Amino acid sequence: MAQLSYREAVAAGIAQEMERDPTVYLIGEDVGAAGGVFKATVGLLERFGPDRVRDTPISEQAIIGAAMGAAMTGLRPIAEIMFSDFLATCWDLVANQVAKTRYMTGGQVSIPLVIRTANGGGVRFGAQHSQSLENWAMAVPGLKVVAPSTPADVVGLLAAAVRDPDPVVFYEHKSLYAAKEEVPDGEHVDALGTARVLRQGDDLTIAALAAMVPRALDAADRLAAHGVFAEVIDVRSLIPLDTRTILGSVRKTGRLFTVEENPRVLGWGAEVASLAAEECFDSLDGPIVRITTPHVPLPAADALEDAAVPSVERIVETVVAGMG
Amino acid sequence: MAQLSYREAVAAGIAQEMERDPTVYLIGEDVGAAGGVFKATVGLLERFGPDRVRDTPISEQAIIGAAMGAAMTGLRPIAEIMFSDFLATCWDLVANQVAKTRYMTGGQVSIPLVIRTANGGGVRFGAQHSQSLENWAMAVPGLKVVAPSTPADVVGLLAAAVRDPDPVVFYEHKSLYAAKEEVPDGEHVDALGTARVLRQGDDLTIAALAAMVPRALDAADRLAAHGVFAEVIDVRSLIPLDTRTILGSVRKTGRLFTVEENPRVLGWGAEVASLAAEECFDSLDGPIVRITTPHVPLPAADALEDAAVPSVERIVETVVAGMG
Amino acid sequence: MTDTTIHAGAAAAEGLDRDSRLALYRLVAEIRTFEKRAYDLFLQSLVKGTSHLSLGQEAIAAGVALAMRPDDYTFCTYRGHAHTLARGAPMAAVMAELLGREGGLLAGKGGSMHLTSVEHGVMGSYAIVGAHLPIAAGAAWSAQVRGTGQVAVCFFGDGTTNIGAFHEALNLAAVWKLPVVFVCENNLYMEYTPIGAVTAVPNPAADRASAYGLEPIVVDGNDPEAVWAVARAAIARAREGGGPSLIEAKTYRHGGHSRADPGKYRPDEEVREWMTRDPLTTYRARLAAEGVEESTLSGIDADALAKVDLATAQAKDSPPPPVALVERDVWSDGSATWRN
Amino acid sequence: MTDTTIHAGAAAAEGLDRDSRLALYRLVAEIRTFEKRAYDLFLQSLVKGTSHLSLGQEAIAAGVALAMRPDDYTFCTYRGHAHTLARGAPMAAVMAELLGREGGLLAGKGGSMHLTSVEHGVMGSYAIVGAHLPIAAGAAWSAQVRGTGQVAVCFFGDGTTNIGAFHEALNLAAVWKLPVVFVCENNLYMEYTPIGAVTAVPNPAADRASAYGLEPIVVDGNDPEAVWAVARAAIARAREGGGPSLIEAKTYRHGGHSRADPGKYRPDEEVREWMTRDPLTTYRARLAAEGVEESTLSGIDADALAKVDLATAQAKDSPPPPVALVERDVWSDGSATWRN
Ligand SMILES: Cc1ncc(C[n+]2csc(CCOP(=O)(O)OP(=O)(O)O)c2C)c(N)n1
Ligand SMILES: Cc1ncc(C[n+]2csc(CCOP(=O)(O)OP(=O)(O)O)c2C)c(N)n1
Ligand SMILES: [Mg+2]
Ligand SMILES: [Mg+2]
Repeated sequence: MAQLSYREAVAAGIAQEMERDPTVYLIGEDVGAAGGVFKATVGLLERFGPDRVRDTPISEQAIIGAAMGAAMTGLRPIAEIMFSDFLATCWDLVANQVAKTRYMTGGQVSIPLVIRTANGGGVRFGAQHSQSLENWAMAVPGLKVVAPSTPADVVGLLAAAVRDPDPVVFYEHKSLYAAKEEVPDGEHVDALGTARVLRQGDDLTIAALAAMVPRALDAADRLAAHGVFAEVIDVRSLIPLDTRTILGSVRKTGRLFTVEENPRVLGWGAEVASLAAEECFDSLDGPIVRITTPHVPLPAADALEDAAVPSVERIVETVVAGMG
Repeated sequence: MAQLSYREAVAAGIAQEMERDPTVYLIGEDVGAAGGVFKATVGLLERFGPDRVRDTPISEQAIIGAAMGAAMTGLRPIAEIMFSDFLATCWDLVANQVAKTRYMTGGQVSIPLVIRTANGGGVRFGAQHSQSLENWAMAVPGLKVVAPSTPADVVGLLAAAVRDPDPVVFYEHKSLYAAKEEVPDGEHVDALGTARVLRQGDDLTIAALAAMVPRALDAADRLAAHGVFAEVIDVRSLIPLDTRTILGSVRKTGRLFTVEENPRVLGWGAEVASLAAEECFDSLDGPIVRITTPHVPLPAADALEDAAVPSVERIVETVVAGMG
Repeated sequence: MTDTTIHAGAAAAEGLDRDSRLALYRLVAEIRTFEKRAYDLFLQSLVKGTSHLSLGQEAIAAGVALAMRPDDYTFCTYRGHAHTLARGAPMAAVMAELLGREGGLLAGKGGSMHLTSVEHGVMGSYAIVGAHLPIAAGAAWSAQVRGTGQVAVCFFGDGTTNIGAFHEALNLAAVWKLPVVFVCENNLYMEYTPIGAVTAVPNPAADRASAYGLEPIVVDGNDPEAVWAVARAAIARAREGGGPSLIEAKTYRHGGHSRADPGKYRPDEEVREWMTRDPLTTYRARLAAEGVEESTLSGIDADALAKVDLATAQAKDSPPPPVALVERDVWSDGSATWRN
Repeated sequence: MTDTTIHAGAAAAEGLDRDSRLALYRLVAEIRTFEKRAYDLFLQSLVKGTSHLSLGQEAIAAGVALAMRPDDYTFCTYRGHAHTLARGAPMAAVMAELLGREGGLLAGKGGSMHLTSVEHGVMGSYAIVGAHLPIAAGAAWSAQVRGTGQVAVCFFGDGTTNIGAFHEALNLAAVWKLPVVFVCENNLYMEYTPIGAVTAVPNPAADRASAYGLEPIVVDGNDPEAVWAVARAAIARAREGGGPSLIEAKTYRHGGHSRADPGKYRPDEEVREWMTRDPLTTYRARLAAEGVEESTLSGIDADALAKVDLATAQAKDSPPPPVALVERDVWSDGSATWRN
């Protein structure tokens, strides 16, 4: 087992798949010679050459369009959108073309395509470079949506995404890039659509995603000290959504708290909460509580950004208050 | 009181505001000489001249950008995006610029701007011209979101939107354009952020929006025949959201059903349901049920489109099944 | 039309043989007949959604298609009936798609605006202006790296030249030297607004070519042979690694933009003038003048009508699609399942 | 640089007086000093987020600002310190914003990438490439219909010319004859990728001008007087109803793209060559050669340093913003309330 950082895991996952399958190509701004602005694609140009690792102009619509057209005709491209905020500049391609074309054409075309993008805050980049936008893709039928929280999951879910015959939006979290972990040796492939129970507990369920996962785990530690035992679930995959695991846990604990980095309204937790409110009604022992950033754009200053995003303290306090 | 169709109400609302305030301008594709592709802006060019009613190129980013720049510097523009699906082509301008600039600049600029757009299905236009995308705007902090269901509400809410100092996305429903109703004479101004209870009932609350409102009312009629009395709420405004009215009703009836034209995952109803699951927990007598289009792009053929979108029958059946 | 416009002389010089010329005429006649029928069916409320016809623009679809290899890719807009038929997609299935029937090319899921027949190289019809230009570039990129010699051809209108995706696609195609041919069908109008009113240059495509290091190419889009000639040259260049081309074909639609639009915003004079350049009647007359027997031409006309009649009958016979299709084909496993 | 590049000769011919020349030099010196300080503070981890400096590009901000009227509008990118300062925004508040302090121009809510000072005509710094071009066009549209004679100036980089919003904004500005001046600061690189590797034409802005019916304008962006001269002409034309201009100013950044990027991807030779064209040292030398006393110049240098020192001290003294600001100013009523 090698120690890899989350950013190294991205490159390792891509390399593993490019090695295996010659139809896998990587395109994006500065992904080649520069190794990515987050250094998540270092070494790939050297290893696979400029034909398979291509720098693009600042043309997000062209990047996604090129990847889509190629995916329809025999390649399995990985397209990088540097920051998830920039998905907005190519949203028509992502939400109206990539997502819908298979359905519209009565299933004539498949679009095996991965869109990788750096998501989330914590780096004091302000409102246009810090958004947690998993919910944008989740709301669009035809897109699969993944957001790993650990280096091993990065490798395994990236491999699964590349092998999937459908389009996957793969959210990498900026503030996790430096996180290190043991990653299994040899080929590592995980499964889309699977959540993971990271900690067992009987009192309540905490569902978290990406950078909120380590905070949820820390909060669970502290809660245990209060005698409150939380089951912590890393949701990992929003579409497909592993409702069996998540709602199964809620049925066991009777309480659900989501921890979301996104602003308050219509984050991924709203779907999870709504599903629980419909399907676990008889098991619920108390209100479903979403712990989120307030419904504001993210501010830049460290003091403000830290106050906006759910902290371990806020999770603990909210759970304690909520468990009465 | 004049009888106006929903489309005539759009033109009437715009005219009322352009007459009152010389800083109101209208821009968009074919809004001038052609009177709009849905004939919702007929007569405005003739009445207000080509300076205040301007046809644009097919350049959605330029349309929203121009409106935003103008709104920052003294105008109150109304920008038309012909179909709400095309919001995706200018989503960066809408979601990252219009929505965030006031906050990012520490409140230095105001952006009094209305984005009007034709939303929803029922016209057999297929997946790229039929989406119900209120949830896209609802999820973005900094945008107000309105979706009227009647001609009178079109006039009143459009006037309120134009007068509001903040950006408002105004969703007009394509399949309602022909609907007629009495509209109050004289100046008519409604209030953003207000839902409306259209029918009182004690057994359950049905929250509906836009084209789903008449269906919810029809369903309530039929349910009454079954001895089930639904309170029907036209949500009208998603941001600000009138939780007082909606959750107040849920507290009274103990049951909530949403009727949403959007695909299943993360529609506006997910937010309403989540709020109820948190804030009305003690009042709930049963699961919260969302009645939506399945999580698919909308198909074109009439038989398929009709099967996809919630029908009066489906609402009735779902409520009857849900009320046990 | 500018000085640089290429007329049929050039094509004739390249020696299009009699069979090819008749094939061209046949394509024009079939598309014309199909589109008129589609309009009739729309008026009868059998076409439920919208439809955008290529009446008057048939020569472009015909001329380009004749210059393509069977494995080349076509990318169309909502105004895609002509291009889809020209590549050989089955007419009854195209018609049935317009009517929203199970026998439709897409089983009714796409409708008139989304015709696709991968089997015939028609990789889709896209209804949001501009999006398919980068997608076509992507198919060309794929052909380039797979080394297949395939070329992607992308059709779009004059109005499309003002949207951002046009710019991004053209630049990327030029920088990567992609085998893609962009064909702008300049019919002088967007929906109802004249293109000149909203465009900074007189030739919306050709006057932008230099911004991508490309040659300006303007062709008489109502002359199927002229279109064939420029398309052949551009496709050959693309196939040989010479990179993309941008062709502006001047044309005119005989009717309105879509559905029952009567096109009243167009000056009578302009309409009259363009009707004298009808690609069907002018090409027919030219062929006759150059020695093709009237019986041959009227035979083609009759075949076209018979084919459209048959397609119409078959389409009308097809039932509505089963509602189960609503929840099929979101994913490659055929399902619409987003949770377990 | 091409033949069409405009050098200082033109400016001199237009007669920039001694005071104006010193004002220009003062702007260049202040921006240089400020940016170097910002870099130092970044290395000291006092600038928490990112920052993009205009070191080496100061002449553009200075030259254009001097040509503007106080009520004209500036639209910047994330690389906007220079332009914001050049319009007269208070330096301590700019510095405090970089440090994320309450005394910042935006009270810490925007940071380095979003500097805005409406009071000084700086209508915002936009961090997503391309977006502010249509927004600037909108401000120009507003000025046009309000009849104020104001002009909007929009700065952006070479890489920005390949994104769709560039194309849409230029076309709209040209069609509506808007009083907007687009200034492309061509520093030869996007973040790390050379612009030539991803652009179909050698001059990414100027070679696109004709696509919008505009004249190509290339200027030596390291020569503040040359920049002033072309900006003055373009602004005057815009003010008089002559419509937009697109200026390409050739320049070079002395450091990396952002933060601590050392810019190692750039050939040594290229860096050396451009360092000989440093806008500060060359302009200083020219002024000296043309008779400005060394004491005057070093007085300006000293003033600049003192101003930056003071601004730094004031910025450092400012406390972090109160956390209550998180939920303020989403809406015009000052609140962040989205429900009742
Ligand atoms: C992004 C976008 N904006 C607007 C529309 C609505 N629309 C459909 S066709 C059309 C006109 C297109 O004009 P042109 O490109 O000249 O093609 P033509 O229809 O003339 O063939 C417009 C504005 C659209 N489909 N997509
Ligand atoms: C739409 C979008 N894509 C990518 C980026 C990331 N990015 C920030 S600056 C930059 C390079 C811009 O280059 P250029 O326009 O030449 O400006 P410069 O930084 O050289 O001044 C890139 C790619 C972005 N901010 N927005
Ligand atoms: Mg056209
Ligand atoms: Mg640059």
